[in-house]
Amino acid sequence: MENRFTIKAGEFEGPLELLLDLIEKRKLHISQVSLAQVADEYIIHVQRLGQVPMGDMANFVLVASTLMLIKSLSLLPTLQLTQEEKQSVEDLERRLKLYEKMRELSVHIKERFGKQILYNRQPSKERPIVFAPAKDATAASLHEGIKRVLASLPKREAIPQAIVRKVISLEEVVENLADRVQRAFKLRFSEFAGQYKEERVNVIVSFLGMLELVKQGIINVTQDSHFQDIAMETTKPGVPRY
Amino acid sequence: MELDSRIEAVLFFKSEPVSLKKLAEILAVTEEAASEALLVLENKLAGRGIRLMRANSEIALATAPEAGELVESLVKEDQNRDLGKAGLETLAIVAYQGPIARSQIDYIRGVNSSAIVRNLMVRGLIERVANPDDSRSFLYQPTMDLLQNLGLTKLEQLPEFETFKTRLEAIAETSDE
Amino acid sequence: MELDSRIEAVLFFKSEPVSLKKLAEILAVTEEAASEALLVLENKLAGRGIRLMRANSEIALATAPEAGELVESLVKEDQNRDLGKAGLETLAIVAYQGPIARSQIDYIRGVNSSAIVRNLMVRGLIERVANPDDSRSFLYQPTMDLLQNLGLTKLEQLPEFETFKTRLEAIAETSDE
Repeated sequence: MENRFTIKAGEFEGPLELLLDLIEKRKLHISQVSLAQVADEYIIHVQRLGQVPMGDMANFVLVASTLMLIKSLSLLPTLQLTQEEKQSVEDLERRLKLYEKMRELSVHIKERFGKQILYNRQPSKERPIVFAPAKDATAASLHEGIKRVLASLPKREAIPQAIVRKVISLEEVVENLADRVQRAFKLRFSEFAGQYKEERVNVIVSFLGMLELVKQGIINVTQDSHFQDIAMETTKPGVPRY
Repeated sequence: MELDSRIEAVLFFKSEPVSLKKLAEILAVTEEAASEALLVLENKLAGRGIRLMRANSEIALATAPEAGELVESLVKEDQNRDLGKAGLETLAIVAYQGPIARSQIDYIRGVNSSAIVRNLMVRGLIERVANPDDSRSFLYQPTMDLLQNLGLTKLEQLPEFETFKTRLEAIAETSDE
Repeated sequence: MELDSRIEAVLFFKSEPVSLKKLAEILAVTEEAASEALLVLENKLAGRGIRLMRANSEIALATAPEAGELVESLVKEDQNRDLGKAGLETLAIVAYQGPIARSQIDYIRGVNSSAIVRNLMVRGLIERVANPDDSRSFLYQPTMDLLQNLGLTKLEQLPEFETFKTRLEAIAETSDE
């Protein structure tokens, strides 16, 4: 029997949480500029994550790839983004703001929870227990009941197919992005004149290395999926999209 | 908060008679002060659905005598009510896996079961026994009355008893991790 | 006896949340009449030791928040008050945005929330209801127990409730596309 839900709901830091922490640490507001600034640091964190369930790792990598897009754009503003890429950039920014709001609101819960409790009446020990059988309680209905209980136990959650597909296609996306940045970089190389030239070149070279790391991360994730026996369920509505 | 309101809160929560001495102690006031506040509370409750009852220097809140008929109909209704899906499932867990702790029932069902368990107890379908492993907690088991009512002489006669008992045990164990 | 007093008697006797529909049925009045009488009762209880609570069109009586500390001293078993970061976030999402689908909770938090959602359900702080738009799926909403733990008699008393209810809904919609 699957008892995966016994995994403790520990203090697992998610991708949005990590990203927001990095931005807040630098006392920045959420924007494409600040996202570009923390991209490298985010990826270093993700590389160090170690054992994270496949589904969650996919979420980290998806965010990483969007950050790479944002960073590419900040380095080479002339880089053309596809409609889908533009959308995932906007989506990440919006979600991060939404998450930030909820995190702020959770302070109200924290401040109040358990501080001034409203109590119900205690079960009375005075009330005499009078045996009152229920018409619907029979050996057969209890048998049905226990079957229902066992059937509704949580199953091991399948990783939504859409996420797996997205991660796999990401491999190509990152490769493609690396190509595009490299090409745009060569094209524009002459434009990087002046005293900041060297600095700029260094930034882009290290960025390309970073892209390689993201790619490796993606390959890891997709390989994991080959070893795991993933039950491919139909995608539920509202699956996160980056 | 006024003393009479604080007394009201304590009596409401307690659901059983409390002596004047004990009440004064809880509220950290003299018995005289508590007595006076009780008079205030008594006045405020006049005409309301809840009244202050006193007998042999024990004090309690109770439904107003005028609501007697209403309350009686509630008692009857409670006693004849069907258990429904959630009630049956909870009773089934206790029947197949009892004696079992409430925390394990909650864990198996995936929802908090305190209200349902209380209801099953009041109806005499399940009963609470001391937990041999932990004197501070209780376990729940089906009553003899329930067995008889189901037409069984022992629980093992429930359909597929052994199968489900084993399966539930495996799940309940994981809840202790 | 006035309707509001009769309601008070019923809620006191029941000791658990009763739906408005059920309450009207018990008292043989329309839901509108019951609603009006509830307002009267709510006013009468202002400043008293017990309060009227509402959550998800269920109604109950509970001790006043101001008496929280006093009553707490009478409670024997220890309560687990540690929610953790994930629990706090998820409760905030459900409290300010509920009823909300699990997929939307996941979307806002950026991680799979099934374990923490289950944990909060077992603790009785959130509950699952059928999704009116899709009978195969569920929505999660705060329970009366959660409100009681937050010291509120209704959800609307949460700080910034109105502001964020609407504002965030507009953003959350995007996850439905």
